[in-house]
Amino acid sequence: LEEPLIFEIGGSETTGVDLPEPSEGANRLGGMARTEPFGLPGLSEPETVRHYTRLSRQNYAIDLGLFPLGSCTMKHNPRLNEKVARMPGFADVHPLQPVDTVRGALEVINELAHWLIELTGMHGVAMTPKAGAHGELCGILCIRAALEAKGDARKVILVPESAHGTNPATAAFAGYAVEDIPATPEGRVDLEALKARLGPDVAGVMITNPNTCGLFERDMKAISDAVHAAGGYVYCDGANFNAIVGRVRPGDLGVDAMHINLHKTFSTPHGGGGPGSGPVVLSEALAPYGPLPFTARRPDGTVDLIEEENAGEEHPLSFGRMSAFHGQMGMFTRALAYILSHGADGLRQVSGDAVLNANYLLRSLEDVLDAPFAFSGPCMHEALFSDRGFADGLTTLDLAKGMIDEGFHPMTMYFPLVVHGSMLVEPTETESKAGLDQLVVALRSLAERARAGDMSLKNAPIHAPRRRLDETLAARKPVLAWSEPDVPAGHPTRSEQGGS
Amino acid sequence: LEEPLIFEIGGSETTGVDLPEPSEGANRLGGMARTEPFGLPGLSEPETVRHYTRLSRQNYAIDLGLFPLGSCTMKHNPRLNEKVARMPGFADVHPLQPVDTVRGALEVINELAHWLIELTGMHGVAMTPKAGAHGELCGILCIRAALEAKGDARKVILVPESAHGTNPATAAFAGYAVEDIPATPEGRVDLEALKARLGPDVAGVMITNPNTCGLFERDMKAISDAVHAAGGYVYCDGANFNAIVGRVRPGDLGVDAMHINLHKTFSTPHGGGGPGSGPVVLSEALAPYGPLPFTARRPDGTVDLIEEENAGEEHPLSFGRMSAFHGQMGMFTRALAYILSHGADGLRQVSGDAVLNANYLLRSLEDVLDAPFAFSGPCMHEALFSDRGFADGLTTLDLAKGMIDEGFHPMTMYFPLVVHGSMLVEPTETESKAGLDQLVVALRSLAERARAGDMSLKNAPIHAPRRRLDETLAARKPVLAWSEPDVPAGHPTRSEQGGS
Amino acid sequence: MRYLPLTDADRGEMLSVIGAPDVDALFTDVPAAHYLKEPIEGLPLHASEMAVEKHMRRLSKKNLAAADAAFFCGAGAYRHHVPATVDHLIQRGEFLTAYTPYQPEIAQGTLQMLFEFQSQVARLYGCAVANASMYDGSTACWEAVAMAARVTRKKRVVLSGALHPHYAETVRTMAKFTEDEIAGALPTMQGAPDIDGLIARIDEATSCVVVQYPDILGRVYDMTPIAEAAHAKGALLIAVNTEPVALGACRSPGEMGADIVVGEGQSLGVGLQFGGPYLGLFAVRDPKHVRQMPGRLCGETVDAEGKRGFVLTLSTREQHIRREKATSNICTNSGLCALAFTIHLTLLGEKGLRALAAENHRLACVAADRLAEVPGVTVLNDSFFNEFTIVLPTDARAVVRTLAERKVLAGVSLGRLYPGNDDLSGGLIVAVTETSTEEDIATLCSALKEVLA
Amino acid sequence: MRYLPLTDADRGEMLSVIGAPDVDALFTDVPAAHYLKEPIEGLPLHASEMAVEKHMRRLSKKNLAAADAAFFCGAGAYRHHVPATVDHLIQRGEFLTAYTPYQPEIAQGTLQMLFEFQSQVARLYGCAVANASMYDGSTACWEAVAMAARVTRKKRVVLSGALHPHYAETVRTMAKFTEDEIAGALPTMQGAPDIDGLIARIDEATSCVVVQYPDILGRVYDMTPIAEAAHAKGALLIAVNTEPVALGACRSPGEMGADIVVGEGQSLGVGLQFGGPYLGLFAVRDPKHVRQMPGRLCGETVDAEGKRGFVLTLSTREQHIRREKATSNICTNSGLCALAFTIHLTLLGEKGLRALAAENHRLACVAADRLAEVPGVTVLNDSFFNEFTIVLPTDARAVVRTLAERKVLAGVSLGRLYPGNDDLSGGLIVAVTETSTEEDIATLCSALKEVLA
Repeated sequence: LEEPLIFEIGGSETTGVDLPEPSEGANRLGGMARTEPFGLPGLSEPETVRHYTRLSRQNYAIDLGLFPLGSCTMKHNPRLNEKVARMPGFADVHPLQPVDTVRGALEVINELAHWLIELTGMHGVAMTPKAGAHGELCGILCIRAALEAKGDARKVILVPESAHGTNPATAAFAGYAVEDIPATPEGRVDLEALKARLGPDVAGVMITNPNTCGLFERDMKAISDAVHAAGGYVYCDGANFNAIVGRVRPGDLGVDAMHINLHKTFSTPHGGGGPGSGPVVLSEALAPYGPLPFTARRPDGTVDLIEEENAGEEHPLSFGRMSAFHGQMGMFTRALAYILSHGADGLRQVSGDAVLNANYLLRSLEDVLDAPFAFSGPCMHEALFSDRGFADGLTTLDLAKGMIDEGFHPMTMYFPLVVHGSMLVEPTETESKAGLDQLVVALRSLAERARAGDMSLKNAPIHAPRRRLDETLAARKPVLAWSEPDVPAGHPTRSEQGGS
Repeated sequence: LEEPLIFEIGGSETTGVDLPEPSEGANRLGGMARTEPFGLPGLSEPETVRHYTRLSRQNYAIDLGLFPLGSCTMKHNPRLNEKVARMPGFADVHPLQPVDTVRGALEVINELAHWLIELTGMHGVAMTPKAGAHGELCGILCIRAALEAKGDARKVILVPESAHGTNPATAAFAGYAVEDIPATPEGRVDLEALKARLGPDVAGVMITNPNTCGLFERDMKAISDAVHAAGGYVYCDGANFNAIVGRVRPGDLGVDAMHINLHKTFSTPHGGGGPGSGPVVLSEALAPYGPLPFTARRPDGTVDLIEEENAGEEHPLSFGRMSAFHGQMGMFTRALAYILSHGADGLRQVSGDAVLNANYLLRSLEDVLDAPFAFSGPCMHEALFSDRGFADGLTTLDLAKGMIDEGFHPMTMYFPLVVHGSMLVEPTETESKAGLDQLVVALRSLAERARAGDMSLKNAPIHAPRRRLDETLAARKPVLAWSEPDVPAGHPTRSEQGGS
Repeated sequence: MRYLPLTDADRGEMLSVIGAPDVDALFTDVPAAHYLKEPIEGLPLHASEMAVEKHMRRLSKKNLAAADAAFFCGAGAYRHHVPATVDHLIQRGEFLTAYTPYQPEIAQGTLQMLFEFQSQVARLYGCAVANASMYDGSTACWEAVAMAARVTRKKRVVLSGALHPHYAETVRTMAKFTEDEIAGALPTMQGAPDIDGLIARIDEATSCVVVQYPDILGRVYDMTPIAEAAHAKGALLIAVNTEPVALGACRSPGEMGADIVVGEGQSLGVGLQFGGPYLGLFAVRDPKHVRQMPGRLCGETVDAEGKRGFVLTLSTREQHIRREKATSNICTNSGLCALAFTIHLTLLGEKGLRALAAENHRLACVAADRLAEVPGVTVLNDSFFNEFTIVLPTDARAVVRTLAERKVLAGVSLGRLYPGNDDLSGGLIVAVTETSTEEDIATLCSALKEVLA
Repeated sequence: MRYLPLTDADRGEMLSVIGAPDVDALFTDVPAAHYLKEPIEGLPLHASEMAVEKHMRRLSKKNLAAADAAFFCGAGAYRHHVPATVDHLIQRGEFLTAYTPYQPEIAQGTLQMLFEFQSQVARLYGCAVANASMYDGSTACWEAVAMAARVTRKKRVVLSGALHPHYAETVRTMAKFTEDEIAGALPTMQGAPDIDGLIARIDEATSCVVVQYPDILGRVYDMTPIAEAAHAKGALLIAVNTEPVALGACRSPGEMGADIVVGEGQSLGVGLQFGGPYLGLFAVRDPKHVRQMPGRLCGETVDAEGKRGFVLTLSTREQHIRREKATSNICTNSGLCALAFTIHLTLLGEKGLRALAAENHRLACVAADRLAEVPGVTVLNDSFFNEFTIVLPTDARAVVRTLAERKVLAGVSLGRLYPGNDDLSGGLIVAVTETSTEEDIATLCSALKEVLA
């Protein structure tokens, strides 16, 4: 059964709530009372439950199966964390209540901030950024503020070829000229090329470590030292921190700023595309410039909020506020519950199992799928493959769509850009060996079909709610909102009937 | 993907909880410490979530679509009620806490009891029965106790042909001889035949009203009067109370005892087969014999628990306790929330819409499906059809399985027994007209195929997680528990490996 | 009404298809004298979700939730930590709002879960086959007694004095129908149960002996001699267990020769819920008794394409097929509670259940030792798992009430369970689970000390 | 660890496939000097679910939840009753644990929901097209400012003094990058906003005028003259709305000529959550501006069999395709919050939203009248929807703190929002929604009376 749109089944007189009928009476709307109808459809409660339940079943999700999505880290989302986030003291408090009535909420923020600092070996943390990309802006703003404080108006940010797309977008958005850093043949930043480019115009570098080829940047400390020596700052994209959590502290490698995607490393749910949360840990050099508001623990143990009202004394160099209120509280509670659940031993096991799972896949598949950097040793939490060896006419896309028919979500395709037809596979630590073995069987079979030129892969997926969708049509003639169709006479739509 | 059994994927060393390792130390188990392994498999939390999520998707459910299941009443289960049942003051209290610490819980029971009495026009209510069939036993026990109190040992219960199977089972289980009452050609109890059978050996009658042909027993009051005049009692099966709630009070019709399936009339979730709850409303004649415990509101407004400790003064004639503790509290909170949500106007609308929906189906289908009692006027909340007119070799079962392929749950088949190849269709009041229209289209098409002799119906369902299952095999060679399969050498199972 | 999708326009259209002027006209079979013209008196009109939620929350807050107290109540219902995963999964609409799986093609989720559940219960109890659940432990106990009569064709039932009194009452009530003869007793207030006394009550007319393990006072003991004595007289041994977590530490009843093992499954997954809904477990040691079992059974089979699948089976025992010849009138199980139980037990696994049991026992030992130090308190039990009985020098009922005012829920007094028996009135059953902290234990002891002083 | 499925046996097998002696050997690329040998110091070892839950509950209980107070806080975040259905549905694993719908064949659930969401937001705002959501209202406001610069190729931004100060601050911070010139102001403490003063600040260099509706003090007013003045100078009008429920009673910004309408969607479905995650709404009145919009867009298309389906589209605007040429660096939306919003709005429908708005306004009028009777209190607003500003004869910050001790959360003081402005320090923004009862209003008034006496 196809599920219609709410506009096709709802009516303007139907509602799934019981509220008093609006009465005549006081109207102080300044003459702005709405007179025109909106055209918003309503559904009764049973219809609503059914509509969204049915829709949900057209989604693939972590709760249904493995998501080998490199760089995006889809792992188990504990239900404890959902329960915790809904405790009334967190879910039902207003951001501008007097601080004496929200000390516990502030403690959550402060406690999470504390462990983020400890896990990364940094000096401070900005908790308000609302997603990884927002965190990148925060980090760049700190760098800029620090340079400005020295009267130093550098205009270039260096970014490796293999960077996440957000990195150059952020740097460009922030008004910097973006220049590439080349990679070595084994997929790492070319230290010598970097050193050669450094100079008084370079504000900083943005590096992902482990990088997007799934490799640890061995020279990270040397890179940092060189950048610092040249008067710049090091921004680290922390999207892959889950590979090293509990084993490597970025602060020890000379990083000045790094955002942490709470949903990647600390398992807040992805939610079909957000909400995210991207706290940014900061070095001693950058911490004074971090945004408002934030929390501070007092000697007596209470936690205070530092905002505009008291920032003058407490945090005078802040570059300002990046958004309303105090950050993604609902994600903080989940991430804190995750950290406390794992503890010091568990977090170390997280990165160990994530890396173990990725290497197991790498070694189980390298004979049938080209693995461009497999020669250079173990990978980190993700294994990189390419389409080299596929028969003519078959591509990474075809193999990926074939995975859907095998019951898996496709891996990340065509990223990183440095490898042709790349396939980035990240199993995460929350997959069992049995699950990985099933994935290996499926991928081996698909790889063999692709090498043998089995053109039926072009039709994949066939076992999915939809076949391949026409994305060109969608972009050429965008239909971005529902509108009433032309209706043959005598067949009024439900919503035109004013109810149903 | 087929979902394996937990025994096939779990291991004895795998667990989805974190608990301290058992330490040596105090052991006061009286020498009874377990030494042998159980063979219980464990799964990590992510594996557990995935196993049950995947399993769930092999079920049909009210949240997915219409359930036209006559006599079983599958309707919308409000999520508010789930939330209410989980409030800590209801979900996290022990049944034997001192009553001063559970006054609110006792109030819930008392308040629900009050509205059940008001809605049925009865004198009292036994809240402890745990399901409809348990409620039937309760009612029969009350009748028996009342007769015994008069020194009257009657041994016969009269039950109409069209009764729910539980009715004769209950009466027989309770040690009564069960005798049928015939039906009139229009599907109702034959009043004259009943009167002719009444006598000093008849303890009572068990009647379903509205009856299982979907008809209201017009002569109900006359039946009651006749039974009472003969010294017996009237038990009414309240499974169909949802058809008349807010419009007819069984007490006004002379009923002495009636169970109410809270999941049918008051929408507690069916849960794949329970838990149920079957309070029994009682007439003034039977109320003194009802079971322990129950609640009583004191003049000061507080609610007390009447149990063994104080029953001697408060309720000396009780026939005793039918189960541990105080009944299905978790269902009481849901049912009370449902009653208060609908209110007096909403409950009346419930029965009105339920009956309207059933009649709409009856009249939309009677030209293609034989409707044996359609001539006799409106039906109540369910419409009865039969397989008359189907081509040779096609049966009610085939049509019902065909419904699965159309995206619906089958209707009730071969019940009531009084009609050959009967199909009992109950849409309930929580279905929309658009949903009913879809059902009509599907049923008309199926009926036409069945009349035309389309033998492909024999293969239905084909769009379901399973094709028709071999029930004979299951009964002939029962496999009722998992056991380790014989494993070829060299392939130990996961659980034999002592881990996974 | 938010739950009713029909609009007035719909109703009008539908009535015209039916050919009726209004909805009241559909109720013409109801005699006018008995057809209400007005809504039920006294009941308010429909209310918003917010209003109903507020009302229910107000009632909820009038109770002392266990989480807000030092909590030691047991005696047939136990407070354990239920992982959040359990409640999440049982609330999936496909489980919560599914029907009894009579249409197996579209109910494999419920059926496979039940097959797994049956397998788990059988292993936990040391039995061959378990059913798909009963209403609760007390009604399962009665069903076992009735089954024993069917198997042995005898009618005399010997109840242990240390069987939960609610269970004994339930058996007594239901036996009024079947005219079974019930021989009961009170518990002996001693460190160990009176096994010799129980054995002495078994005779040739006995259909079954019903014992509880651990018993109502918390005592753990060897059932083997009782099983042997019962079997020697042609009777069955029915073992009742109200705390499945105990079986993570103690030998199973099946191992010791119990023929039917029944119990309350509430400890795993279900929660306290003021007494219900709970989960009756029912298993038999000997597969040849399967056809005399009450309740639903789920079995393995294949579909038309040969794929493994599951169905409800052996339903010829059941009421909807057999009508008055059914083995029982039970027609419902406790499906969603069974789901919660099986998910919780799957999360635990053998390793987790053993660890959970060990932690319960450890804390119970701590509590027993601390309580023994309170002046005036005697610990009765020689053996126990996670609950035991203490004897106070005064009426325990009053002590429990006084302690409750201090948010200490100290346990279940024998005076409440056995009213009118002065010999028992000092007894207090104290249950200690993993949810009880050592701090809670200290709170209990100091409060008790003050009250007894 | 309960979240980690590998057993030690698994690990051993896998290492042998890899050919590594242990897991540490997989980290050989990490220089030894920076590879930690021991777990992170200070962080405790892994903890049971029960222990973590207890810890978090303890922290939760240190806060005064709105449900336990007489609650009147607004100023950008509003407490409304969210139907239980909403939270149930967003917790379905298929929504909660789904990925961004880049693989549309297996993400139609999320995509169709987003298409419906976009359509609802566009209609609510009186616009042609809405995107699939932004982080929150304040960042959406900044994105609108940046978009206006792209459209008009001008850089001067005129902010209304009655724009939420956090939003103004966010614009100011982000403008540091783009070097836009920001002209801001403080709110005028009058019954109506100073529209003439705002219009006077618009010049030929102005890219956009940013106004809030209803404004930070709760005032509702006609934006048409501002739109006309902006358009006359070649500038766009950006309207910010922080309370979507207001649009159930008040004319939409699109109707009045706003070119870009942005706002906070938290009121519907999302809840207070101490400030986040919230839901940024973003819509444009003129479809030709679509290609300059930031954020994700979901569009309708067909699949290979011609069936209707939905995809993310126009992604050439986005960073993962355009890298440094993207319209914005935004890469996430607030998907699950958008789902909550669209479910709540579907439950309401047009009828329910109008009724909800009417009930809010009714109660707010009651509150304003009652508060005006409190000695010393002046109600500032000529017009309002569900929040308004009162002026106290003393520093409102202190009053708010004092009232909080009595479990009255009286509102948001202007002193907190605009520290250091003595002229504003008596101001208190009071929000009244359907969750406020008349009893709560009475509690507020009498408490305020006492404190001011």
